[in-house]
Amino acid sequence: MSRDFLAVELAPADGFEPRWRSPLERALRDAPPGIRDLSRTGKLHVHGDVGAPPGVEVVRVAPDRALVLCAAADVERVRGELGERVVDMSAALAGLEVRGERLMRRLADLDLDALPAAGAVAHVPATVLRDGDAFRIFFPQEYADHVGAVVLDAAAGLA
Amino acid sequence: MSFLLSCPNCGPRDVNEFAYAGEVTSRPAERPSVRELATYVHFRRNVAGVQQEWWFHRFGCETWFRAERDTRTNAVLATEAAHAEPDGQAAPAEAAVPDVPAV
Amino acid sequence: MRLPPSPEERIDRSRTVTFFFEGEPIEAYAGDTIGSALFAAGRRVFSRSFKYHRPRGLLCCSGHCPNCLMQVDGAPSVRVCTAPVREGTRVRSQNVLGSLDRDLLAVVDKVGGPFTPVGFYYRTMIRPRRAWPYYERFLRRVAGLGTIDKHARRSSRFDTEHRRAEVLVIGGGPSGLDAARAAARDGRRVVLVDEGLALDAQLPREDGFETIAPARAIGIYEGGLVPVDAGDVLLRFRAERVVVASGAIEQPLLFPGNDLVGVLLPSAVRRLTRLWSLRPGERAVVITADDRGLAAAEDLRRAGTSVARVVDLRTTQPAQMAARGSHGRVRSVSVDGDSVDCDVLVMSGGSQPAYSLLAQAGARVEYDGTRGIFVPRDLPPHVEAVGSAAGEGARGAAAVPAASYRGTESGGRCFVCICEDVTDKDVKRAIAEGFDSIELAKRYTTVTMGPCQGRLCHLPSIRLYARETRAEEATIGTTTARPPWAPVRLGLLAGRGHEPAKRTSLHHRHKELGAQMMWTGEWRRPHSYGDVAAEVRAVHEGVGVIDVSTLGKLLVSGPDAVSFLERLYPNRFGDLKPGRIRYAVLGTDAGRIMDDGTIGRLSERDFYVTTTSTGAETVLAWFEWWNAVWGYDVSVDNVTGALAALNVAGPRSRALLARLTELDVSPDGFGYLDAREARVAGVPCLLLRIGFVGELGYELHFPSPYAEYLWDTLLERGADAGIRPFGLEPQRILRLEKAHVIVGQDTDSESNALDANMSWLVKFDKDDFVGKWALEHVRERGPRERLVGFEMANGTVPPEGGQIVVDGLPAGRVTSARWSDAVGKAIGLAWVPPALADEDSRIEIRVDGRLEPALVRLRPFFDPDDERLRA
Amino acid sequence: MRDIFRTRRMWRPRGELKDRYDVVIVGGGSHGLATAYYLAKNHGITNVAVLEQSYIGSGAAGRNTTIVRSNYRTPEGARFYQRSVELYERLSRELDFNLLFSQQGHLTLAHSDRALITMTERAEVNQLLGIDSRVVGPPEVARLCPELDLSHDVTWPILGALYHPRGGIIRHDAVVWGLARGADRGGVEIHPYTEVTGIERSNGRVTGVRTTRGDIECDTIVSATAGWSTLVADLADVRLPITTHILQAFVTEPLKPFLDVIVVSSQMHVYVSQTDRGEILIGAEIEPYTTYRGTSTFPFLEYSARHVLELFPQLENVSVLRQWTGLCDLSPDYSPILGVTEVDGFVVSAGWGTYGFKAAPIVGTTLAELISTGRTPELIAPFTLERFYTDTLVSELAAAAVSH
Repeated sequence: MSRDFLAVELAPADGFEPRWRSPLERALRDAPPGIRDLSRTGKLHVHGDVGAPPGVEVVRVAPDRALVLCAAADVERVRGELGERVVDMSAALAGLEVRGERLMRRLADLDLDALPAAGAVAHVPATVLRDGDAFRIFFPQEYADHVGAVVLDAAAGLA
Repeated sequence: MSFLLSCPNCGPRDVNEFAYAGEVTSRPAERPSVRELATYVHFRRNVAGVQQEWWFHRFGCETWFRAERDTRTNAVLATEAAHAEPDGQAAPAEAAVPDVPAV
Repeated sequence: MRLPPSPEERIDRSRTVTFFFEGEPIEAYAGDTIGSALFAAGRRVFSRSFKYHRPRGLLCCSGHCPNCLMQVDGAPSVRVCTAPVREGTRVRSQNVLGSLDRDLLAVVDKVGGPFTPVGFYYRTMIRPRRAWPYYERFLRRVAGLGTIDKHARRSSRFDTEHRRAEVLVIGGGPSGLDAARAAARDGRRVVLVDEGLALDAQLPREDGFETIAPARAIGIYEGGLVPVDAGDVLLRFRAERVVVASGAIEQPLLFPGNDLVGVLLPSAVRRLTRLWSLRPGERAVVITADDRGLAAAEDLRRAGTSVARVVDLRTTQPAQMAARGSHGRVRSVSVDGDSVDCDVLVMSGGSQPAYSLLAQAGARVEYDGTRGIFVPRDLPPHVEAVGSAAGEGARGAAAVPAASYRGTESGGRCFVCICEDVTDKDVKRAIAEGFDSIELAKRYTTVTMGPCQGRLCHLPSIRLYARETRAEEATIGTTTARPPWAPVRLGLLAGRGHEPAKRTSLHHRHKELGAQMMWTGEWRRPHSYGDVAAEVRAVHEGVGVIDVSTLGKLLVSGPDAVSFLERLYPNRFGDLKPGRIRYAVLGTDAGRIMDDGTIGRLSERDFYVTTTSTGAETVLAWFEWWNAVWGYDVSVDNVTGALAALNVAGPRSRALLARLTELDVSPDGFGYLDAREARVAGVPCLLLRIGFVGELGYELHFPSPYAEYLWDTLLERGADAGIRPFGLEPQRILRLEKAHVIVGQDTDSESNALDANMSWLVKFDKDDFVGKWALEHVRERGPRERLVGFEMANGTVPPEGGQIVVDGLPAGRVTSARWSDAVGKAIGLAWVPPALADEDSRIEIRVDGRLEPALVRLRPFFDPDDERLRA
Repeated sequence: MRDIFRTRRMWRPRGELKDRYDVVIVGGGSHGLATAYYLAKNHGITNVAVLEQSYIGSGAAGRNTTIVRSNYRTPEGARFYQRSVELYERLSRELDFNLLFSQQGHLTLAHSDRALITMTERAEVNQLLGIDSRVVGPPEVARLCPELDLSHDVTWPILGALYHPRGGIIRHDAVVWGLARGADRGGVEIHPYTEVTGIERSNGRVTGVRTTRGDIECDTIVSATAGWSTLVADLADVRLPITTHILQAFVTEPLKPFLDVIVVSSQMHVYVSQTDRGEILIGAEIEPYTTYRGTSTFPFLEYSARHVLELFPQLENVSVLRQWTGLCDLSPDYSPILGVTEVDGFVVSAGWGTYGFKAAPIVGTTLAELISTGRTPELIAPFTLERFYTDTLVSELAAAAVSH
């Protein structure tokens, strides 16, 4: 068996048209500008040494483990290129982007000058990346409603 | 508590990000007597001083490592990523990972 | 009445603010505090004391003492001397029966006072025993200070912010500013926080470092954590270096009448006169051990208060000193028999470094005999003290013996601790009774345990104690300084109060269907959709679907996967063929059951492991832990959230599935305990043919973003087959009919697999597995209790947690019990003594205080031969 | 009443150590002093010294949250603590010292149906043993504690509670002082600021102790040292299955009393009571790591505040005044280790976790009986150290989430 049951990006088949739904869709419905849903990002757990195929970001979590991010459409290709010890975690992790250091500081006790890093965000385990003023946060999707509520609430406190 | 532990992968973090799993203990190499098994399962040194202990970075990299900590001061003298001891000299403790509130 | 405007004053006379005191409007100026405005309005009594209900007036005007605690907009015990006036604020007095000026409970001071020496309650109301609850009720009525609205909800917004600083300076006085500037010059990232209580000096906003005010450090905790109370935001600072510039606290003097209204510390004089242009009184006496008192005398003169006498204790050592009052207000002061009328008495016993933050951080506190103060020593690494907090320039009343002044008249009480109404006599009595260590004396007298947290009573009490025990202050030690440095509101500590909760991808669908939700660990799950019996029936007779996405799901892969799992579990997996599933129980080396689930083999080196709903993280950590030691070549990934899971169960489940997949779902093509990969309604699924609920059924595991789609599709396409979603409660009944165990409910932290009737999965012939030795010992000694099924003789459903009773005593317990329509009986699982663990053994279960008979059953209650399950 | 006005010493000033005592008790807390008191009172054994490294009641006895109850899960535990509650009920009169025992009831909240099962089990066991303990539904909870937030739009709605009417709070310091006075009047010597540094043995039995104030000969040593139990046992080469953890608590500024019943939520790791002084007293679970460093932590304040406000939102503007920490020694099954060890004459009272203070009088009476008669009283037989070697644990663990 092949673990294809973890694949998120589907082509319609057998006359069915499966509809993808983001875990954050409801939680971010009334999100202010600057908060974006990144849940559809491709996310892969890689064990062992990790190369970096083009078009991917590698967050090394431990010496023998990494979170690889890529475009959703590229997951299949990247999975192939990364070798055997790869698990597609695209569906496991929700993702969102927030803007502003102040907002991020209300979500996590992380050193924002030392990102990317894994740590607690809104009291749940997460991986955080930084691009200037923007922060991408990936976390277990079952916490999506909780994290979404915390982020919106924190943003409201700063508004 | 809020002392800091230096995760070998993630660097210094508040202790509440981690799960504590007790002293590093020794699993018997062969079938123990009832008494030896009890000693292994239930008894710890509980020193007031430096001890070797297990930690799991629950809210971070999710890896196990060992720390050398002075239980009188909570000063963490060293941390080291766990390394395999296939003969089982060091063994996980009996307790399941405790429920620690996150920061 | 205000003094003429001065350039120094902090009030803006062009802007008035109106607030309410006891319902009456009070006009204040912008820049006033509630305390200054009330003083301007003529109020002199601000509170009633804790025990004796003595009138108390402004004393420090610095937010230290308990004398101005009031209810402000419902919040109890607000120090109004530092609380800014706001339009419409409602202020009330507290701990008063009647009014501040006429408190009926003041009778305690007159009558009860002499009758209530320290520790009196330990010696009274012991007999008769029945009287104590009444007495206690009275005590509880008069205890406490502020009140709260019992029915109030949370109404304020408090946020938490995580901050970092290379250097955090606490205190914006001259030393703090110097330290901040110096560190900033060195290129450090510096933040300075200031309480903003030093209202007399406007804090400069400077380049080079950030200033936060008003903000108060709550404590210096381990790991450089310095939480800061910034009003409605809690700033959790992580600082590499902490500079404490918290200054010094003015100390009172001990003499009879030292708590009368009108007795002021120098800071109160300075602030009343300079910041708020108020005249403290008409005629003053100043008694001082340092220059602060002299400066206060100057301030008083400038404000038009005549200063009748100044006693400088550094040059004069009176033998007798006492303040006398009427109606609680100071009227005269006598020094060595020479009485002077006054309505203001300024006392200054020097100043004590505010070392609490340093002591909490781990510094030692040492008595400096030459200066008569405690100073911090042996600071922990990364913490330093500057300015008067470090002892610079601070000076106590070293030369002045504590409480050496006896009044000429009787009845004047000398207060060591105004928060708790503890007098010098109380302290002396405690010592005489044998409370001969300072910590014991503190606990007995409660000195330092009140709202000022020892700021005004710690030094005087220790000096008094030293004098009375004829010991050196330095040898007495101190009481422990405990955080927080200043009272901090629960709301601020709590922050926004969000608790993490897990939801499955179908959570909103369940709510839309009217499910009653319940907790399973961090998860919310449907209890049922409103009709438990119908949901059970649907599974027995047609088809039902339950969301089992909460199951923990782990992928275990690698060349050593078999060896790894065989060493963790008592089961064997080497003989498990790809595409097959096995039930497995995880144990500890103590032989205790930890978790359970199914393990499916996907390929030679890939296994799919499920855990209980609450077990995923624990089991993952457990796997990783053992492998940190063993070093097998396997990797473990937690795919719990990646995959939603539905159990489609019931005699019609096969037919429904056949409509949605091209997979061969015939009994031969897809048998019991088989695993298959296939598309269902176009979604790639892992299908497991397992049957926790006891009917033909399929677990579909598939990418969670498609959960709603697949759920909707199943309900739509199964409508004609009568498909019904079912919740946890129907599932519990269904599994109980099959006597299937729920780990964590039917087992507990002491249960082992043998006593729980799972010996069939324990493979003792394996070389090693976790728990093997313990289970071998259990096997050798025999069971101590057994998990069995039972059916009630008369249909009563016993409570879960109910007791099996033998000879009137607890001998076992019911772990699960339900009425089953399908069986037509009340059935359950229970732990019973081995002697009662045989088929047809009669046991007695306590139900509503009666003993109800039941019979032990060792086989499933429903479909005992699994014919329906394996269909 | 006359006694109120007379100043009488509670106990004699500390004297010199004698060369020899029949019994040396290590630890001047509630257990050590209770044992000394009952040795003198019940058995006439008065050549006894209580050695305390600091001041009496400086450890767990003076830092606990003063709750007394007997609604335990195991029959062994429930029976034992029930005797303790009965002794506590009489103790004020016996000691002629008001311990301010306030039996206003104890409510353990259930926020899940799993918790309700555990509570039912406890209630059923308790009732079989004659202990007043029962499961009550939300309406009864509302009647017993109208201040609780019983709404459903909270993180953890209240589904019911275990109600124990005779549970209560007692003034912990008064217990220490009353017992110390009683022991002193019975002839026992109390030696504060006297630290034990060694335990002398010969032929497998104790012969004496070394202290910072000199050496003492004795026949029996009782270790009653809460968080330091294993360190004292190490001196006798006795191993105990114990780890040392901190337990934290805090009080708010005093409020006019409004909360009579004790409210416990194990789900939220918090328990709340109001003292006779009006302070709201809030405690938590032990910290999960071992430590001897008794410093308070801030995250404890944060999560406790969060949880308290879930139960009592009206406390939002009430301020925390003081937090503190004590050491607890935790046994694997959350039951105590009580009685003889493999070294003759070395008797322990240890492994109490967060339950020790509740047991002071019953520990005192049973250990005194053990020392006097040489026989282990039936009530404490299940709690021997030996049980860990024979795998006959007395597991309070299933109820462990409910440790107060």
